[in-house]
Parts: sequence; C-alpha cells; structure tokens
Amino acid sequence: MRKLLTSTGMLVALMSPAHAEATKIGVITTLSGPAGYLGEQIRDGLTLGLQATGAEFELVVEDDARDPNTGVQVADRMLNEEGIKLLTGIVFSNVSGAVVPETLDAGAIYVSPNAAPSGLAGAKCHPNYFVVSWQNDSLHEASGAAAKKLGYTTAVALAPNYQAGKDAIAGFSREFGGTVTEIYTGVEQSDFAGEMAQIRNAAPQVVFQFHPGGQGIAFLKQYQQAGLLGSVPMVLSEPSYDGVILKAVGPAAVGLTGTTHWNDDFDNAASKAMVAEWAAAFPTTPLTTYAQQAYDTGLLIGGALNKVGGEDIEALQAALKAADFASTRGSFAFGANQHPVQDWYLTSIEADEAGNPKIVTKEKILEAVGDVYAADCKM
Amino acid sequence: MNHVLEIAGLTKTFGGLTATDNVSLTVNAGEIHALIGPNGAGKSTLINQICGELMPNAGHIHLAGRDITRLPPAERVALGLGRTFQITSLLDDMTVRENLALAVQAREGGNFRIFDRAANRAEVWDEVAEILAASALGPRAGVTVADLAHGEKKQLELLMALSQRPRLLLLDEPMAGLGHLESQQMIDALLAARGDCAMLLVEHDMDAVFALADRVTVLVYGRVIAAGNADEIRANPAVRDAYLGEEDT
Amino acid sequence: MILLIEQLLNGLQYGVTLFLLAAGLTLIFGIMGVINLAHGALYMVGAFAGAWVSIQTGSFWAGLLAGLVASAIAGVLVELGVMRRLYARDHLDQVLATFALILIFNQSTVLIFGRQPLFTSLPEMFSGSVEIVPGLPYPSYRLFVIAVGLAVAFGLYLLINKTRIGMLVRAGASNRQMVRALGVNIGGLYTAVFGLGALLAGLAGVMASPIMSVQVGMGDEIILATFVVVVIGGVGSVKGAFVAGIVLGMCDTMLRAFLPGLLQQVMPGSEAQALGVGISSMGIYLMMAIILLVRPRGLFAAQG
Amino acid sequence: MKREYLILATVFLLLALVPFLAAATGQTSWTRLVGQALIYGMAAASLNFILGYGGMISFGHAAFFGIGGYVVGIMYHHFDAGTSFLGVIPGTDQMLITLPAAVLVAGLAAALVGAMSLRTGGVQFIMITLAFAQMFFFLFISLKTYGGEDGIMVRRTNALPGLDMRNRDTLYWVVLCFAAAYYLFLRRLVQSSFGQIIAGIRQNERRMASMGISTFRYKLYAFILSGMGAGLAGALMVNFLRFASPDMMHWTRSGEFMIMVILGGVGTLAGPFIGAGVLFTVETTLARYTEHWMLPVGILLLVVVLTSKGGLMALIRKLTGGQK
Repeated sequence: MRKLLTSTGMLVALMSPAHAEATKIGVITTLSGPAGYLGEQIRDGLTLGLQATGAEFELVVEDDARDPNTGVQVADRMLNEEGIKLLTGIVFSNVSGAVVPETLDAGAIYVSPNAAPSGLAGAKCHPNYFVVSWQNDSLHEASGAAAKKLGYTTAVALAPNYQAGKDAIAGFSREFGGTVTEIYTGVEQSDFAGEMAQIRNAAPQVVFQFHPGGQGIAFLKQYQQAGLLGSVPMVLSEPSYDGVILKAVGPAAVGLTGTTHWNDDFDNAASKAMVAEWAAAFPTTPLTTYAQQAYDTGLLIGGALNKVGGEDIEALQAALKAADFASTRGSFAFGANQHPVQDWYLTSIEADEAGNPKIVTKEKILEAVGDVYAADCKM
Repeated sequence: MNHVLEIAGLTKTFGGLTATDNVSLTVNAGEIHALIGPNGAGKSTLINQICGELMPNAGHIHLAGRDITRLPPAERVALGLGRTFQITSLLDDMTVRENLALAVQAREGGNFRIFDRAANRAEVWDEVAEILAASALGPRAGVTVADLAHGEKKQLELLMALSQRPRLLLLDEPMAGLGHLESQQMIDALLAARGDCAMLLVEHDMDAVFALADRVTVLVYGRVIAAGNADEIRANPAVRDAYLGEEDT
Repeated sequence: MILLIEQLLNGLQYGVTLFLLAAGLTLIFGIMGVINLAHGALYMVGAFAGAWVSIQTGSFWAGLLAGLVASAIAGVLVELGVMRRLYARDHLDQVLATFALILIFNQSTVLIFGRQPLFTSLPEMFSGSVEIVPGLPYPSYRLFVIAVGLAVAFGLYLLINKTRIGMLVRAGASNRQMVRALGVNIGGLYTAVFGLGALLAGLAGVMASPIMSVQVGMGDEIILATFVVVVIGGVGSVKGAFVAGIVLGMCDTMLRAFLPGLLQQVMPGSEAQALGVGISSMGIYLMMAIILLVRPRGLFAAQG
Repeated sequence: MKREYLILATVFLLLALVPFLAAATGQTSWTRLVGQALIYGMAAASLNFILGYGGMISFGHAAFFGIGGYVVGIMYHHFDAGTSFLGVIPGTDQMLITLPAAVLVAGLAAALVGAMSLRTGGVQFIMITLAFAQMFFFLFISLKTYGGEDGIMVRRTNALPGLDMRNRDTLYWVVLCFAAAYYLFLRRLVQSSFGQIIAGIRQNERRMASMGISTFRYKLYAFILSGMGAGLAGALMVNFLRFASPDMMHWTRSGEFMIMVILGGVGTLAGPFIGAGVLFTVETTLARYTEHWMLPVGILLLVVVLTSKGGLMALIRKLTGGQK
C-alpha cells in the first residue's frame, strides 16, 4: 500500500507543470493488466533518467492497456491536442506497431525504451524513430553466443509459439551453432510440467528458454521443482530473468546463466548513480532492465533537450542521433537504423547473504553488435 | 389411397420405457380422429413422432402416401402437416396480427427477402385481415400475445395452424385449461374447420371427443387397445376398464 | 515409457486443477443458471490471499487457510451483493455484471498488492521429489495437488450423493423449479453453493500459487479452459466436470508432449513443432467443438 | 415515423460536424474517438442483429471483425511488397476492392463457424463460438508472414477514387457514411420478412419450426450476414488505425462487443452505437485521470446492469416518455 502511495504521489507531482518552459514528453505505456509492472518500471526509470540530466521536462503519462487502439487514441490526443512532439514509453510491439507510424506521420519523434518490432527496423526505418533498448533478435543471439562460449554443443530451446518466440529460438540457434531441439509452448500456457519431462528425456547439455513475465516465473519455479535446476544448466536472455521475475521466483533462480546488455553491478558512474537513485526512490521494488532502458532513454532525451531544447524538431532529432550521453551500459551508439550498437555480457545468478538470487556480471561475450536489419535501412 | 395419415408399427422407447408400442392407425381425408388414453399413455410422444421432433425406433409414418418417417420437421410441414401445442406455443412479443402474418408467410416455406418490408406485403395482411374477420379474435388483432387470455391463445394457435392450410392437423389437447364457454367456442371452431383438413385430436375432455370425433383410438401404456366410432368405444368393456372406468371412480 | 508415465501424472495434475475450478462453476451454472465469468477472479483472490499470508507468516498452511477463507468470503459477498439480483435476468445481463466484477477484482488487487507478482515457496514437507518408478523423480508437491484434487472429488461425491444438501443440489441442477416447490430456503442454498464454488476456486488458486505466477489477471487465463470443461462435462454435472477436467488435462498435456514428435515423422522439425503446438493450443477448443457436435449438451448433461 | 427520420437526420448532421467542432475547440482527437466509436458501434450492431433480434449469443464475434481487418492488412502487405497472396491473388490498396473482399471472407468464415455452431444452443452455443474464435486467434498469432502477434502495419489508408484518404477528416466522413449506411441496412433488415422470421425464431423456435420454417437455415443466414457486418467494421478499423493485429480477435474483444450491445440496449437499432460510444468515451476519459480506470468502469457497468433493464436505450425511452 505504501508503495502505491509513493508512486502515485510522484506521478501527480510530475504531471503538474514543473516549469514554464518545460518540454512536454508523452509517455504511452502499459499500466493496467498483468503486464502493468513493466509500464511502471519504464515510467519510473524514465523519470529518474530525465531528472538526472537536469532538463526541464513535463511527463504526460497514459495507459495503453496493451491495446493498439487505445495507444493510437492516446497518441492522437497527445500529438494533435496537447502539441507534444516527443513520445516514448511503449512496452509491447503490437502497440508500437500502431502508434509509431502515427507519431512519425505527425512529424513527431518517437524514442523507444523497449519495444522494437523488426518491421520498423529494416527498410521502414525512419529518421525520427529511435530505439534505445535493443533489437529483439540481438537478445537471443547473445544467449546463443554465451552457450557456445561455455562449451555446450547440444541444447533444448523453449519459447512460446508466437512470432517473438520463434525469433528467439532462431536467434539463439544462429549464434549457438550446435544441435538445438526446439520446443514451442502455448501462448497462454502456465504449467510447463510436460516440457520439463521432455527436457529430462532429451537430456541436453544446456537449456535456453524465452518466457517473459508471468510465464517466466512459472517456468523457473517448475524447473527447480522438477529437479532440473541442479542437473541441466540454463541460459536465459534478459527478458526472462528480470529483477521482478527473480524476486517472485526466489532461490529457484540461483545457478542460472543469463545474458544482458546491462546489470546493476556495472562499474560506470552512470549506472552507479542510477542504482543509488532507484534505491532511494523505490526501496522495495527491484530495478529491472526495463527501468534501466527507460533511464537511458531519459538520459538521451534529457541530454538532447539540454543542448537544443524541445522546440526545434530537426535540431532535436540531430541531437538524439548523436547519442551523446553517458549510458548506464558503458558503450552505446546508434547503428544505421538508429537502433543500438552495444556490448553483451554473460552473467550468472548467485545467492546473496539471505539466499535470494542476485545477478553477477561475468564477462563480455559480444562487443559492439548491432542487428541484422540495419543493412536494409536506407536513411 | 384415401388415408391422409397412415402409421404402421410405430415404436419408441426411452431407456427401458416403451412410450409407443407398435402403434398403427390411419386418418382419412376430412375426418376427425380422436386419440384418447390416460395420462402417460404415450399420446404426446406419438404426436411428437408424427411432427418429427422425436424419431421412432421402428415403424413408418406416411403422410398423403409419402413416407415421412425420417424427414425433418420443416419438410413435413411443407407436405401439409400442421399442429397446435398442448401448452400454447406462440410468439409472445408479437401481436395477434403479426403471429398470423408469420404463419401465412411461412406457408410458402418462408423466404429470404432481406430487403422487402414486411409491413408492406399487402397479400399477407389482406389474408390475415380476412382470417381475423371470420374469427372471434377479430377485435383483439392488435393485442400482444403475452396479454391474451388463455382461451384466446388457444384460438390463435388454431387459427395459425389453419392458416397454413394443412392436409392434416394435429391437435394436442386443444381444450386443456379452457372453461366451459371457451371449450364450446373451440368445438365450434373445429367443427367449422372440419372438411378443410383431416384432424388427429388428442383430448381428455370426453364430451368434446364424442362431439367431434368420427373415429376414436384408445392408447394405454403405449398400445392401441381399441379403435372404432364413438359408440363402439363407449361400449367397449376393455376401454371402460382401462380408462373410462377409472374416470368414473 | 518413463516419459509417458510422467506426462500422464502431469495431465492428471492439470486435470484436477481444472476440476477444482469447474466443480464450483458447473454447480453455480446448473443450479442458479448464472454464467459467472468472475469465477477466475475468485481463483485469483485465493492465490493472492494465500501467497500474501504465507509470505507474512512463513507458513504455506496458514496461507492455504487464508486463501480458502478469503475466497469463500469474497464468493458470499458477490452472491449477496450482486448475483442475487441476477438470477431472474437473462444470460446477457449476467455476462455484463460478472465482466464488471472481473474489472473490479483485478483493479482492487492491483491497489492492494501492487502490480508485481508475489513470491511463494513450496511447503517444506513437499519441497522434494519422490521416485515413483526407478529413474523418475516426480515433485512431491504435484503429487500432493493430485491427492487434494482427488480427495475433494471424493468429498464432493459424498456431499452430493449422501447428504440432504446434496440432494437439493442435485435436484436443483436438474430442475430449478422443483427445489423451489420443495419449500427449501432457496436463498440460503444459493449462497451456500456459491460460497462452496468460490472456496473450491480459491483452493485451486492456493494450490497453484507455488507452481505458477501469482499475478493480476491470472484467473482470466484459466477461466476459458474451465468453461470448456464445464460445457464438455455437461452443465450442472459435477461428475461431468470431473471426467471432462481429467480428460481435458490429459489430452492437453499429451498433445503438447507428443504431437510435435509425431508430426516430425512427416514434416521438417521446426515446422512440425510450430504446427504441433498450434494444434495443441487449439486442442481443447477443437475437442469441445467435436464433442458438442456429437452431444450438443455435453457428456453428462444434468438438465433434460 | 416522421419523428424517427428527423432524429436520424439530426444525429447524422451532428456527427458530420464533429471534425469542425473538434477543430473549433482544439480537441481534435475527438474526431478519431468518435470515428473509432462508430466502427465499434457497427461491429456491436452486427452482433446485436443475431444476439438481440435472433437470440443467438455469439461470444466469438471478434473473429469476424479481425478477419475483415486482416483481409485489408494482408492485401496491403502484398501490395506493398509487390507479391501475391498464396502466389495467386495480387495485393491492392483500393478500398473498393478491399472492403468487399473483407466482407466476403468474413462471411465465408461465418458460414463455416455458423454451420457447425448452430447445431447447438444456449450456453453450448456461447462456448462453441468462443472456441472457434480462439482457434482463429491462435492461427493468426502464428502467421509469421503477416507479423504474428506483432500484427501488420498498413502504412497508408486504402485509396478511394476522388478522395484524399490521407486527410483524417475525409477518412472520418467515409467511416460515418459507412456507419450510417449500415444502420439503415440493419433497420431495413429487421423490418423485412426475413427479419420477422428471425425475430420469430428468437421468441419461439419450436413454433417457427412447426410452421415449416427450417430454422437452422434462417439462423445460419442471419449469422453470416452478421459476420459480414463485423468484417466490414474490422476492415474499416484497419483503415482507420492503419494497423491489424491479433488483438482484434482476442476473446476479450468479443466480450467488449457484447458489453457495448448490452450497455446500449439489446435488440434496439441505436443501442449498440450508443453503447459503443458511451463505453469508449468513458474509458478514454477516465484513463486520462487515473491509471486505475478499470475500477470505476467496472463499478459503472455493475450499477447500470443492476439498476436498469434494457440498457441505456431503455433509459432514454423512459426519459423521452416511452416513445421511440
């Protein structure tokens, strides 16, 4: 309950005009429904990131309910009525698929803190469209590279039977190079006992699985309960082991290997500052990569606003493109399609003093990689 | 062949219970044939098999010489089968006039005209007006069926069934629940319609049965125990025992 | 062979979970004639209350008790406050009202517990696994779930077939007017049945909480499968709910486990995988469609 | 009668003025809001034809909405990529082709679903329509070519000769005209002989069958007509939103259509449109003030259903003295 009060209290404070010349930033994100915690992370991370730059800003936050129709409706009002020229915040690619074209057609800028559908990454790339998080495929390629590097040659890869799931397995397999047994799970499946039996039966050297949110929580719990945690190592890409998932899973996560573009033990000033700011503002909520991506988005936007202000869209676009900010992930640059070119790290999940899982960064496995779609982008 | 309806060896069982047991009977053109029997004798089951709502386990049903045993209900209607229900079954939200109009319209097997205006089909409404003018329901034409009295509903059911000009009309207890006066009206209406079509009448009201029926078949425990004209039935000792006798005690 | 046994157990465990939810739903459906879309919300209430109390107390059993109590109370309140006014209405009004209840329950849960999923651990005594046949360690908690489900099924059987309340319930499911004619306190019976249904849903929720993710909206996902079970089993039939729940749980698990493999015999691997899972996701719906085409009122229809 | 025409003409005129009013007050997003509500209203009205007039409670109506939408999306996708659907049918961005195609395909799907579902009734019918819709949902979510769960972007609204469809206000008026035409179509439909028979079947199917009406065929035709209407609405929605995704056919969307119908008034012509408009406006407005908007919406729906019978239309009728 206390948590709720602080976060809404903060929202109200932010939504009231802070300064006369503050630039309005529209945040369309998913706050209702089971995925609501992702939107919460993004909203709060973005706020902290922007505050860290000292830019004058005013956030207009609205829920998209994970529904493209609602998203476009909100975007329309922000763009055309409130005259907002800079939008961000969307969690899910089905919403951004509808909202981004709308935004670009209105001559405004969209900076994505998370969703990066491949449809907007290649031939349909746009100067006013930036992605600060990652392109979907790279997430899983990193996991494939990690599994390879760890010396495994046979793997079972599991993901939900929709497009992002298939991309995940494809991405993993591409970099892994060994034998991969693919298992697709149901889109709304929450009991994976059958899959556990199949994994045990296949007896691979390593398991890769991609299940974000509640599915991931269920999967990890059941992996441990099936007694597989100790016997078959697991490599995860970052959406499957964010801080919220780990907190809900508890000790069942200890011993897993993950790949990520950022972790809270990164040794750079920006990351340290963010971790401290987050702990002060939200002591009981874990800091996830969603919030970190949004924080970076905040740094990027805030930096650009400080340089050129929010009036001149062309200048703002150029300032954003320069990506002249100290990212929490260390090195960061935009590729040809204005998606990140960044490093990927291997992490392992270990127990802290209380026995709860904590993510520890081990080594860099991929350096300065972009995505496969950048080649198709002619800007 | 003079039989409008011919039933031969009709048998229907529910689990262990035999509801109709090898029933045979015929209805001639223009005749009123009454089917009587105590409660649970299988009269309604028989009616429902003739209508096609139930499928018999064995036996045949011929309507005007055609085997209809396996036909779906709608096709039987197209061949000239009409019915009324034991518990009145009408379109409660519509007026008397609209109910009749649908019946008239349905006579041609309905239609799929999605762009005409039902309200503008003069030939239908003219016929409805004609039917109503000749009936006691005339003044009630604009009343919603839900607001009609029980006797009026029974009357309307009969009118709807007759407006379809059936060859054979199945009447499932048309007098049920009617007062004396209403019963007399119903008997008059049926007598007036006699000759237009043959009727198979299921009825408990013996006065009505003997006033109307040309022939009577008695059904007990799913079996035909007697058949003949009114006088023969009245005199039949088996019928007296099984059925009429009971009523006396 | 070992794989088959394990999958059968998994199917059984999913099946009893579906049964716990479907038993209450089918009774409510059959006796009161109410389509209760919010039944899944009661499952969520049970899971959240159970998880929260077990976090606070550190005891799974305290959580179990809390989950049962909370869901039963929620059920009784819903019955007294909302359902009671809807019995005489048609299905559409019930759909609208219970949909509204889902929104209210979900959002209230967010307000009370926040949006983050809750963490619960297994009860200490069931945290290990049991070697049922050599080479097959099976989580003992899942065996516990199966045992609880079967025990509840047996208890319901006794309740419905051997007690006066059960007689009324059976009568009510096959003929609603009859119970009224018996001069029974209908209001009390309805509240009791609704409360019992909610309790069972809450039990399913608590039992699922250490395995699944305890999060807002968790009930909306399982409610569809539950309705499928109710309809296949025959509205109002607890026996039908049991049989359909087990059959569906088994089929769902078996299809997922073995269909892709079978398809791989005739087509390339990844396509077979995708198609296999696609078909298994549709599996329960496909099954319902087929069963209803053959038996339009379900397997064990209580109403004639 | 005269009065009804007068009201209809007034409402149409007011709706036609929405873009000007929106521009005058600076609240330009109202044009889109009303446009979306009109399209949802069409979908709800198509559902209402079988649900309110025909007594068939379909819980899978969003499937036809989504299929209609995907026809536009898929045709645009092939037009954009210069390829052909199944290697045979070339893509297009011409609304005069895409809309009829959407209506046709949705009708075919409805024929398939209806032919199987209508063998059952009651609760079983509700569930079996839901089951078919779920199958379509899972089908589209796994179609990689068409974006899977991410959906398909339709970068440009379909072209209509002589009109600048990129202009939002033009698009809005096109939608308004379709909605008005659809309203008049439904009005005609329920008053037709066919509509009377459908109404008869709702009230007493046994009676209709005993009069020789093959009720199954009538119900099937009604179901197909209704599916076609939903397909048209879906096709318009994709043009309006320039995006098609499996969300369009999720079961909660079917539920939403049903709620619009019930909220507005079952078995009334204007009800579904009013229901869609009110629900959509209330949701959007509340969402601006609180992210917990679902709570007040839920309470509001509950209050409406508990206190009124027959939805908002019944309320309107009460207020206007029992007249239509």
